[in-house]
Amino acid sequence: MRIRLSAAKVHNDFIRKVEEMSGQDLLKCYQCGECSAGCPAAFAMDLLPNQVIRLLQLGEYDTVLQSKTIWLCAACQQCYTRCPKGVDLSRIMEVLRDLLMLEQGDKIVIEKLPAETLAEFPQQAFISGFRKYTA
Amino acid sequence: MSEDKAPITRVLIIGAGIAGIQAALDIANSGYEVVLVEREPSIGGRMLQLSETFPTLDCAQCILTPRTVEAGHHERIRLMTFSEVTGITGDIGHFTATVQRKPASVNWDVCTGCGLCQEKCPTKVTSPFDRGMGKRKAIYTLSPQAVPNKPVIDREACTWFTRGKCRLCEKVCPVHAIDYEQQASTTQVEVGAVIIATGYTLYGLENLGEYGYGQVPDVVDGLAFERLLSASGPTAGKVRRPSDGKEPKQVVFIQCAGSRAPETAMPYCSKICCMYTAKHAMLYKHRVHDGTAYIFYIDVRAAGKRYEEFYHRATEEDRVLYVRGKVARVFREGDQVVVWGSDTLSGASVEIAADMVVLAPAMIPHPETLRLAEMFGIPANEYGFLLPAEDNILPVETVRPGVFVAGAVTSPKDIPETVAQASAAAAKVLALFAQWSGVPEAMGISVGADAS
Amino acid sequence: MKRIGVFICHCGINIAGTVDVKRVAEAIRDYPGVVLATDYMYMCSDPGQSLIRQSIKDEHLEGVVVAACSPAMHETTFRKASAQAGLNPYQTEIANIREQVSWVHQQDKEAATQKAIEHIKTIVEKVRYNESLIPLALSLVKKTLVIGGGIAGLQAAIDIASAGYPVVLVERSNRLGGHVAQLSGVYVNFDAARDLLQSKLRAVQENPRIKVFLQTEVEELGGYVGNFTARLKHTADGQITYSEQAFGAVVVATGHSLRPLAMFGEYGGGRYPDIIDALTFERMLAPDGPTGGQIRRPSDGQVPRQVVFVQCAGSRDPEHHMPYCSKICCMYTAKQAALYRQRVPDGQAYVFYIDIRSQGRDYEEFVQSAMTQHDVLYIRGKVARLYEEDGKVIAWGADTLTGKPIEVEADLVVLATAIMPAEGAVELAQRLRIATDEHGFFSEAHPKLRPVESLTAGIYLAGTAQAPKDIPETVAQASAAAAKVLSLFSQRQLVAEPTIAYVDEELCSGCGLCIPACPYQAREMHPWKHKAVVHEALCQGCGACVVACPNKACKLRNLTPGHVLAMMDAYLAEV
Amino acid sequence: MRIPYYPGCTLNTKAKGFDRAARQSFAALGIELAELASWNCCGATFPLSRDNLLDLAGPVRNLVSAAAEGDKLAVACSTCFNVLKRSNLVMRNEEDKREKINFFIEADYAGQVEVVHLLEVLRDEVGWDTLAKAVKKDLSALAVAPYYGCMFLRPPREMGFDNHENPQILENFIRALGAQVADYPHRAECCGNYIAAFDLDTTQEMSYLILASARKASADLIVTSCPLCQFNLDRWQQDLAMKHGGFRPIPVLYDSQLLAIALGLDVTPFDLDRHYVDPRPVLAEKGLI
Repeated sequence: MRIRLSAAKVHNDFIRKVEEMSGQDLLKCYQCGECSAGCPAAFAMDLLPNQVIRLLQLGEYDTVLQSKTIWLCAACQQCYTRCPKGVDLSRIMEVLRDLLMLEQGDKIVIEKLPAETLAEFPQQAFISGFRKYTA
Repeated sequence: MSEDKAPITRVLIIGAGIAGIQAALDIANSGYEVVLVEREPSIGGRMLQLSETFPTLDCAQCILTPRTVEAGHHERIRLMTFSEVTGITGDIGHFTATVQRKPASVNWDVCTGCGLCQEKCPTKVTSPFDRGMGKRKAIYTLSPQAVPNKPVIDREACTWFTRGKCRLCEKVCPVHAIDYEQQASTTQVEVGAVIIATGYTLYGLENLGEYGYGQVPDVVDGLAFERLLSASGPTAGKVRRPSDGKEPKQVVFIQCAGSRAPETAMPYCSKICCMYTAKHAMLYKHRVHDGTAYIFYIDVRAAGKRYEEFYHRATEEDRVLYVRGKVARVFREGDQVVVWGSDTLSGASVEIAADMVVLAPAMIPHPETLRLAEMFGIPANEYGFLLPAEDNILPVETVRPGVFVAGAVTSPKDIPETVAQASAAAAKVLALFAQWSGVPEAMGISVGADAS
Repeated sequence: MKRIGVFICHCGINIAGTVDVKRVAEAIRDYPGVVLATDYMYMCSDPGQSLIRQSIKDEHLEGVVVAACSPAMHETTFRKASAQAGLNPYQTEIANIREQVSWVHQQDKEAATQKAIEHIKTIVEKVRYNESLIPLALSLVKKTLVIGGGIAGLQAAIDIASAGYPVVLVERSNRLGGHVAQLSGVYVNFDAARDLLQSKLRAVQENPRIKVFLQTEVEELGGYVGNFTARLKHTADGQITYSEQAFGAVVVATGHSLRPLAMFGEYGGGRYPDIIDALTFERMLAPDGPTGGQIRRPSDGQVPRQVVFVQCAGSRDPEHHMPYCSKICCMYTAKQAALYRQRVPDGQAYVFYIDIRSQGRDYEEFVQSAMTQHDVLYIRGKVARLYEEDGKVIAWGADTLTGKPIEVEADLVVLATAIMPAEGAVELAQRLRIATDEHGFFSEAHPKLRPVESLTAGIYLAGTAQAPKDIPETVAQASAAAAKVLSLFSQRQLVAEPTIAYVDEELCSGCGLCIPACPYQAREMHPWKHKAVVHEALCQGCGACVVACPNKACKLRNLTPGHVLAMMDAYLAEV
Repeated sequence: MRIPYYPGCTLNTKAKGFDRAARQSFAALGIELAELASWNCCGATFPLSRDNLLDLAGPVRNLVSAAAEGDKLAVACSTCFNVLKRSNLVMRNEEDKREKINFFIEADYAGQVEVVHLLEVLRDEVGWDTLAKAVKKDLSALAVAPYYGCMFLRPPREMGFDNHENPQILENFIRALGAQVADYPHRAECCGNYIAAFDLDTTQEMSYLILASARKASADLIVTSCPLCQFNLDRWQQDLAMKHGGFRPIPVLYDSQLLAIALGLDVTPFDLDRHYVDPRPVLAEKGLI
């Protein structure tokens, strides 16, 4: 991967929108990595949580939007709870999902879920799942 | 040296940067005489070249000039500028130092420092004080606030010396102070103790071909950038790149240029670069609001009071982008300077087409230091830094009794640490002098009955 | 009319970039009494000061106004320059057109220029009414109180006593040596800390001018530079006794404490025996420690085969702990990991870090050798969680360089906990009337050029009480503090500012309201006159008594109601 | 004593046993959990995007209903608790959002209701000592692993009723019932939450960390107060046993179910038979049913 950094890339509108909608300042993060160290879903992620912020700091949002990581964040708040700079990463993840789905449509389609799942899952799982995986 | 002769309560301080000045003031203000030797025409050292200082952004001149002025006027401090110590004999209590003064070509006893000669001098040369960012005349003072405020003639630049023409300064000098025939002079000074505070200089970046220093005009070093930021610098504090005088909109700062590189340059960390680079990026953003600043680093070393907070301020308030990784190549393309680096956190290589690049070169001891080390019989390490008697608990003492060290001459240091060391060296000298002159007893001080 | 000169400083572009200094000079030139108004690039510089001196002589000035930066910065400088030219220094005043004008009105140059003019006029009025004053002479007790018996306090005491002055060294605990006494070997040469300390302890013991009081604290400090009175509280032998002594100077070297393990919930909060702090590990490494230098984990006394070192435990964390860097942890962690590897050759050491801060001679090389020669594995990422399972401590970290989560099953975990001010530091600061920062570290007078002075004259700082620092830096600072004391003691007597309060006996009714109003205990009733009197050495010229006095009998020298009214008139007058 | 009570969707459908056990146990302790006259879904997640005020309207409507019935609102499900409590704080502390939401749902609510979890009611209104005295069955042979999950404790600045790294409320509850606490490290790690709807493998592995660790600590069963946690932990144990050799399934109960058992209530209405890992054998073995 080669990133061409420029003022336009670093200060791009998408990043600004993410900061605004999440209420988080990306440059507050100094990349200590504690979020990644404590994330219970990190093992399944292609980008670690700290790398999500890192790539956004570099204006490299495409890589982030293509990653599996943003869909694997369960908003469990473990990272935010421990972050030495108080960055609420789950808010950033949520905004990334929302923005992506606004463009590309829903991540899951209820009709396509297996009937077995539909029958079994508690209501709560559907509601939260739709909140997170549909626009 | 006769044993029964009373030891001399006068100190020789070599180097009149902030370390030498601080030690001189501490000792002179305690009632003892100081001989302060400086190789440049005026005192103040590196600190005088700085713009603003971290972490408070105090203007360096504002806080330093009171001290240079005080040292310059102090009745117990004898300034010997444009001079070098060329010999030392004797031992603690009875040193005799030979001080050689370079010919200034100006009779300082007569000169009033009016500045007319500098104004009229027709020859302009690149100013080393301004790190090549500006010009000075062939007859010059380091700055308008120089202490002492007396000019010298650069004989390599002056057309009278090079081509036998001009003598304009001589014509305009109202007090006839110009003396083209002036010779180097030698003085012997007798002192009881010595403090070596010859400071540092910067690693020759030309050796790091990959960074283009010396090849690409818009690649400068940190000290040059200080001059650009300085209100009294060549651009009066405006950030302008050397090639075309334009305001750079994208500036890349590269740390560890020659530091932490045992194979290619210096193995050690230069200690101050992380903080001054954060400051540079911050001040750049204060002056160029729509500019973008990138800092390539390996580790951010912000260990000091309010340093970590300062670093965070650079990123949060001034939106400086830190990129963790070393730069491999800097080259010119059109009117831009292209930087190839990497971001080891995202695992990506990084390319920036910048307008200007600022390198943070390794600090190295002043070349003169090795000569002094030999002369005084003080060990130096392989890079030329003097070694104190012991690392942890004798940081300003040396193996040579009566000879002390302070500041960057032993290793890279920032200003507060340098100042503390200077005062520490002063304390050692003061204790010696007090023992030799029996001061407290003479003043009728008794230990007194302590309550218990 | 008093002949007044006005000198306007550009301060480079600090002032001149916003304020039109040429116009200011022109406007002031016509003001009554002003015989000279001029400007210069840096008035504080040598030529700037020469300009003032020369003008005083040439123009026979009787008063000087320097329009420049804050008086805190350069009042002394310019008063001294005036004195050199034969003018009474108290006829020189500063009009602050930098902090109060140019820096705060950068957006409006016109308004800033106007404000600068008005500002200078008020100060011209003040100078017009200024009296020539003579500084006060105060006596000086040449004895020093050193608070704290760690390496900083010891070094300061040795340096001061070596110059022949008596020192009283008080230490709260029952031993000298502080934290250094607890250490094993020091970086970067592994020298035994005890040996290094021993040389200092011997120097203290052998010097008859140093009197040591263990289990002693400073209960109260009264007085002022040169003439402090300390009330010491001695708690030896279970008995509390007090003593009072006079001192001319005080060195505060109270050191530091460590952030307690209980503060780290994510690291077990102190519940797990095999998660210890680095100082505990030092004791384990020290030959005189509880294990005789053997590395044994606390839970079962086994030799730990895997040790995890966690840096920045509570440092660089403004959200939950301390925002600052504790400065020494990177180096001692490298040292501890190296020592562990030396003593347990088949053991594995891991260091989790954010940035390696190895700044000092041979420090970088030392850390590199920990990695290469001692095979310590450095992992860039902060540890998020530590917990115990199956007799192991599991560390959850991440390697931010490969982008992989990391889990280590450790036998022992060592936390580099944040350095905090010593317990009771803030209370001590209040008793000494010195400032602390928001964390409780003592504040230096200036971060660059006055690193060992407090803002209170005669009280100096050394070591980690001021901020985290390592041994060489602490020792240098302690010696520097000693230098300040020696400089102070080199004077025969002290001089103090005469710009303090006085009581107009004609007007004083003896009501006594000014006595409780004074925050410096500088006011008392005359034994029989029934008038208030000022203790000149204690008065700081704050003006609280002026406000309290119903009869306008309390006044400040060179800031009388006459001065203030004239200044107000000038300010409010239509230009 | 009567406390306004919010059951939430899942307790009305899939987790009826959780709801019934709570109501009957509290009744036995002299507290009537009075279901809100009108309530709707809490939304199941607290909206994290700043713009998303719409998702706050639902939970706030419940709070408005609660305000009409009392000054407290008791919640059984820890996810509902999280959403309602945080929404309430928004209404209490963020004027700008408060005005917009009030306008939107035509209400005038300022966050005055106090949202409490049923465990807090036990702790603060009943008291652990009183609870211990009301226990009828001997649970001393039962080792129970408390499971907090995420929603109960985080973010601590908002949820803040217990130490988020070392919580004790479930432990104290278990001890008050006379059972042993199985101490295991992963009681506050996330079970996978809604990821189950997107990536089942990941959810299963996240749950496995918790389950295996509780097993290792010799727990007989796990208690939780979140229906989604209960489902995630309970549902995939057969699959996990196949994936991870040697793993023995462990029952996952709701806290109210354990409470009802301890209080000696007839367990028939509590749907113990509807769990994927049947808790009845171990309960029977310990003489509890």
